[in-house]
Amino acid sequence: MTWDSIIPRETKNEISRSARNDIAREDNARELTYLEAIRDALQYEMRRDPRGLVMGEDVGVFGGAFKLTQGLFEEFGEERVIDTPMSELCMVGAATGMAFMGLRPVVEMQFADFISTGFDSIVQFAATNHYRWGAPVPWVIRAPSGGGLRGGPFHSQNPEAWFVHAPGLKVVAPATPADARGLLLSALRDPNPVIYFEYKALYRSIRGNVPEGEEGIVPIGRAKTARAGNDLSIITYGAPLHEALKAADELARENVSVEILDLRSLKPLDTDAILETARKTSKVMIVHEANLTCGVGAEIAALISQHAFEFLDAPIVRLAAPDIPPPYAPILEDASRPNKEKILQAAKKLLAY
Amino acid sequence: MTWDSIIPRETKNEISRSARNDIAREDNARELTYLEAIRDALQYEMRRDPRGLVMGEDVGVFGGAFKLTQGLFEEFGEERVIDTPMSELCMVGAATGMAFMGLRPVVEMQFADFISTGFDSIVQFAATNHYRWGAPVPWVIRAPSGGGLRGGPFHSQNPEAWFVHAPGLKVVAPATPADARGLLLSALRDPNPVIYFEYKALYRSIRGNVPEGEEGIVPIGRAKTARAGNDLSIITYGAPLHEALKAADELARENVSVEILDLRSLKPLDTDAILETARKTSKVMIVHEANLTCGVGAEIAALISQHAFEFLDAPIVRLAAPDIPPPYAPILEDASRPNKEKILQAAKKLLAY
Amino acid sequence: MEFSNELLEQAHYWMRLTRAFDDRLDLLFKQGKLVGGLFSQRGHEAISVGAALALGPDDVITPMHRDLGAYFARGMTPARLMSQYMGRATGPSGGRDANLHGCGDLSLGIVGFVSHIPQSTPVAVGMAHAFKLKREPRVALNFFGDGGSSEGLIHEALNWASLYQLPVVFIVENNQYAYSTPTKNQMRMPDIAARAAGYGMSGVVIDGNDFFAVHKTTKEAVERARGGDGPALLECKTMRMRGHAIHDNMSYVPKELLAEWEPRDPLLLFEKRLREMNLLDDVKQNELLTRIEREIDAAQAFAENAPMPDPSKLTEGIFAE
Amino acid sequence: MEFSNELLEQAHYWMRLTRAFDDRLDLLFKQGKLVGGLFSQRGHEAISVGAALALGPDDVITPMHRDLGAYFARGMTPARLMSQYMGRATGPSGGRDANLHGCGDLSLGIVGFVSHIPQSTPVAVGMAHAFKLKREPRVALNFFGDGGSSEGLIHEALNWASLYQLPVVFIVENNQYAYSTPTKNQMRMPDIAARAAGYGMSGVVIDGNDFFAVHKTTKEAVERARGGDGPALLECKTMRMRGHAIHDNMSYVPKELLAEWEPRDPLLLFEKRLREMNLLDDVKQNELLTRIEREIDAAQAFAENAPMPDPSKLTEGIFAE
Ligand SMILES: Cc1ncc(C[n+]2csc(CCOP(=O)(O)OP(=O)(O)O)c2C)c(N)n1
Ligand SMILES: Cc1ncc(C[n+]2csc(CCOP(=O)(O)OP(=O)(O)O)c2C)c(N)n1
Ligand SMILES: [Mg+2]
Ligand SMILES: [Mg+2]
Repeated sequence: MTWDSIIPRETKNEISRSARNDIAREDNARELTYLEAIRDALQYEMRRDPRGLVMGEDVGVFGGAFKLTQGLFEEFGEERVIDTPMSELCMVGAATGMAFMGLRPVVEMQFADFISTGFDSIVQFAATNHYRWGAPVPWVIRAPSGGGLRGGPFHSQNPEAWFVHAPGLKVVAPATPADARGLLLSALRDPNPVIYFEYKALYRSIRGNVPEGEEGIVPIGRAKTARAGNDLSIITYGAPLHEALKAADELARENVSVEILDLRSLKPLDTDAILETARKTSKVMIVHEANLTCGVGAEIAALISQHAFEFLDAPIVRLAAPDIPPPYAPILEDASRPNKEKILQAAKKLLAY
Repeated sequence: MTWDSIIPRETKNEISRSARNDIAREDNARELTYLEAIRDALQYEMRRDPRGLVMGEDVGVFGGAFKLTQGLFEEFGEERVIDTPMSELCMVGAATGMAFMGLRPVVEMQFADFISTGFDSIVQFAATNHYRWGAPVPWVIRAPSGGGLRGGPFHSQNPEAWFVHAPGLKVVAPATPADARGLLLSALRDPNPVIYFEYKALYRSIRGNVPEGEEGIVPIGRAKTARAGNDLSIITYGAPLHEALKAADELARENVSVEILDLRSLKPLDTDAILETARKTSKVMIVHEANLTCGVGAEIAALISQHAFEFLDAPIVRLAAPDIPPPYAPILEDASRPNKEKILQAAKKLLAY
Repeated sequence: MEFSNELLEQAHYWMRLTRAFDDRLDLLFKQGKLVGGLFSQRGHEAISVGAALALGPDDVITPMHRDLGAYFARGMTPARLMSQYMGRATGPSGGRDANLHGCGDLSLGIVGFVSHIPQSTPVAVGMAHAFKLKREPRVALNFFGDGGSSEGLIHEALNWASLYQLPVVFIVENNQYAYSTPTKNQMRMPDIAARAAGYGMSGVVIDGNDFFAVHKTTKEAVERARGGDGPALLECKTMRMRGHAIHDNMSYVPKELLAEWEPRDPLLLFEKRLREMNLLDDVKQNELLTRIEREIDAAQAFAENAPMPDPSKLTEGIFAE
Repeated sequence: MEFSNELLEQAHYWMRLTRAFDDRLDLLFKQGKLVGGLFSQRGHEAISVGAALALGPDDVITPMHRDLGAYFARGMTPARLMSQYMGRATGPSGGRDANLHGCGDLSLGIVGFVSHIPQSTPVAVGMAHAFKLKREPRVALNFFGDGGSSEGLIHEALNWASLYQLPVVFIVENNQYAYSTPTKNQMRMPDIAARAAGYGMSGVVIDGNDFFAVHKTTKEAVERARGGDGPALLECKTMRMRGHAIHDNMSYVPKELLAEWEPRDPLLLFEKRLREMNLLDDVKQNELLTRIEREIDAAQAFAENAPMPDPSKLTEGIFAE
């Protein structure tokens, strides 16, 4: 089931209708929260491109389980902001059909966890279509991911690896407001099906300067050096980026210089950037929230161990969730997720190697 | 859609009803084909354990798209060999319910490719159940996998990595008749949901001695050294094992001694055996039929690069399908699959490193 | 059909317990004592209790997230349930799953659900299939919502159940909304039960706030199913009287709709009937409510004092041995 | 409804082309000239051609694996189709997808299907949704089988189409079998069309071997859909006259059943009517068959001489640029 207890009480109230022209902003600065940045990209692109539409469960009148699409229904009407029945599989298939006929649908999965319900149509139909007979499938699925909110096994999942493994999909996972907007704009204009993972834990907990208009579009497939350093590379994406940054701050105080690569795109992966940081620091740690085995971290370790082997001075270390469903009780959930402390601990071990 | 042009004409005819008591054997030796070994395990276990049943599309009267279940319907009747409607998702859910109520269902996906249709119930319900509230889900899904048969994008897939990534499933992938029987018996007796990948290309193309009765049960989670050697390790599973063996034969003639590890189980992985062979030969090549990115090969490379780093003398090399759907035209399919030649080529490069 | 006094007394207890427990949960949530979100049960008491009481001890249920009453009626104790909501080791999921999710216990014939609606439905069908194959006179009772009725799996499960004529009864809890989405935005036709005909199954619309109707109809369907006459689809109409979950102020629900349903509260209706039947008076009512408060106090105390799950066992039990 | 002579002539041509092409494929398969498997079209000609001819040039179809006739009628040439079956670079999928799979061309309004039945159905629904939103007077025509009707997605798609009153028409090709499984082992009720009522959609049972009935009913449904009256479900009863695919000798089909359907061959029925209407005689028939053989010869020659796909481009095109 769903809840959004993570919505702070203040913001739970409806955004005043008069703020319509600028629904992205919950306050008046162009410093936006992560959630506002996503909303801004949707609004901006739907204004620019009449082919754009949003559909999903409760995205319209209600403004979405996280109030992310709030205001869009009022601005664009029920034909472009569609409250659908609970039918994820049909939703994805319908999005494919709409895309064939020239629309640019965005499907919101209420939680990333429910993407498995629409799985078949994503991986078999949409993903393979262009390869098989050349018709592009330009849609975006937005998937609110990740834990830390006491959501339990079905409201905390990080299922990106399934889609990275399935051929024919682009997969992105922004970690900052600017990247959230910039990558969503790219995804909305990409002629391919894109799975856009967004992090519930970041929705209202981080803010940042977000460019306007055509500024700040982030190309899919390009990683970003979130922090430059020399002694150790941390490769990560999504919410754990912020834990890695905190850990790097602490290590800096101990005169350790950590480089952090924020992947941003998971398919295509920015292999060059990955290999470059590995070659530079010679020590690599990979951090993600998803389950360990066959996760994206495995792919990165494999790439490095194949293509930057000579440069490595230490084992490649992965920090990820163990192979269990995300547990509910805070004490269990906290134990299962990578965080600053675990990163610090692993980093020190690796540095001492 | 389906076909089984791979069934050689001679064997397409019904097995004579008088052979009923020993339906596994299509001839009179206890040397069985891979397919016969699977059938033998089903028959043996269903005779031993009245809780066992088989269900799927066309598995009963017709004996299955590959005639693998042929004879079971005649022996066990329509209640234990159930021809179901086309409803993979319900089939998996129903298997879970049956398992709760003390039965031991085996679900046949007509092709492994269609397992994505039953995905949600596998990864969300069955896989997580024991962790969440302690009720075991003892079922087996049989998934006829792999290419080489000109089946095209939807009859050649190797989707094992999805299930290795999802927590709570056991995953096996036998490559020989003896392992096919031995692992299926273990799977049938395991209290957990097991995805059993079997290789269509091996069904009638390989035979081998297969133990009888309680002999030859292969524990889940144990890899097998298919060939001992010192110069290079090839880690593989499923149909490509046979290509690796052929390549090793050729290399032996050039005095190169190749060790081949047949994983057999993909979850749990036999980490000890993987690290042991890596430590022994210091050069590792991983071969699988599935798509490269985030495949099982990535996990193996990651494990080795983390835990056997000091022992490595060369980059870890992966040979797998590129990230495309399995193509149809022979010239394309052949180009996309790992085979003896590609293994040889990669091995020589690795040896020369 | 006869309603024995004993049955009515039981029903009264379970429904009042459900209501009071639900109110307590609301309070505890506001006090920050619960983990995660919370779904109100208000409006669903007659369905969950009325249907569950139609079963025998060996029957099984696959409840949904508004069937707290069914958990009670099947014998799950307030202490265990409270533990579950507080994420304690003593809940059925030992703190691993959230609120009513994964709140199963096969010894009570309860299957814990997953969020992915309506994944419990084919599981109920499979259990019924097992009963048929094993010649056991048992029945599976499945619950799903108007929202869940749009998922394809419902179709597969109804078709399967009808094809094999399995002893399973489907209860649709049509509470007018799936989260914020009114049924008119989910489907064109007013009655989900009307789909049953396409499967050759009997489909019945019931007033879901009338315990008597729910219980009687379910009981009949259960016994027909047990007797080999196959499945049935019973659509219980009710109204979700709170937000989808506790954070939701349901501004999207017209006030008049709520006002219309307020006097049709399943507990009010039930108690009115009990009084008419001379089975209830103020004294009894007060006694009952007091007793229930005490029980819930005890459950709360139990849960609050119960141990947290042990993080050193985090990865244990992912596989059964 | 009127059937113009021109329409009937076209229909005759497409149906005969379908039959002859199918026979040729059979032969080529036995000669080892095709790749992979092969699905016979025999018995489905009136449905695929009759329904496809009910569309205008801007309409779209999502065919299934027994709709070769619809591909032809939408303008896919025998040369391209033969290339597809031979895995050549000149087929619509350039050798990447198998036989009719992935045999799409949006410029002809044809969506290539995937094996996973019935994944094309929601795609048709989505196209119809686009037409409605864009106020385009276009219709989507979707085909699925009795087997496919048991998949949950059909329910989601029918519900969605009816909820939004979309211009989409669903053709069920009920050929009595899904692979080896007779409809009685797939569902309890005889008519899939009966499910339409549950969605508030009109459901009609048609003789799928009668071109006139298929065409007329489809045409009416298409025009109603185009006019904004929403979707319809048309169940065309036929019989699959060959095995599921070419390897299958269909020993599981009772001989009597085939014998019963043999004289009801859609081509025989159609040509009998044409003769009754004085639109066909032996001379015309021979001319047509000869012309078609020549066309198929040419298609075969084209495909046999067509280049194989280029393995150096194996990974190209996985993403659109
Ligand atoms: C989801 C899915 N499961 C299984 C199959 C394998 N399969 C291919 S065709 C077929 C039977 C289809 O029956 P029907 O829909 O009646 O079409 P028909 O072949 O009879 O024309 C099956 C089981 C499939 N293609 N897709
Ligand atoms: C497959 C799936 N999609 C989305 C959700 C998110 N979700 C949880 S409850 C709910 C509404 C359920 O409506 P209904 O079935 O009518 O039950 P109610 O809450 O009204 O009792 C939704 C959309 C889910 N749990 N499962
Ligand atoms: Mg509801
Ligand atoms: Mg059929």
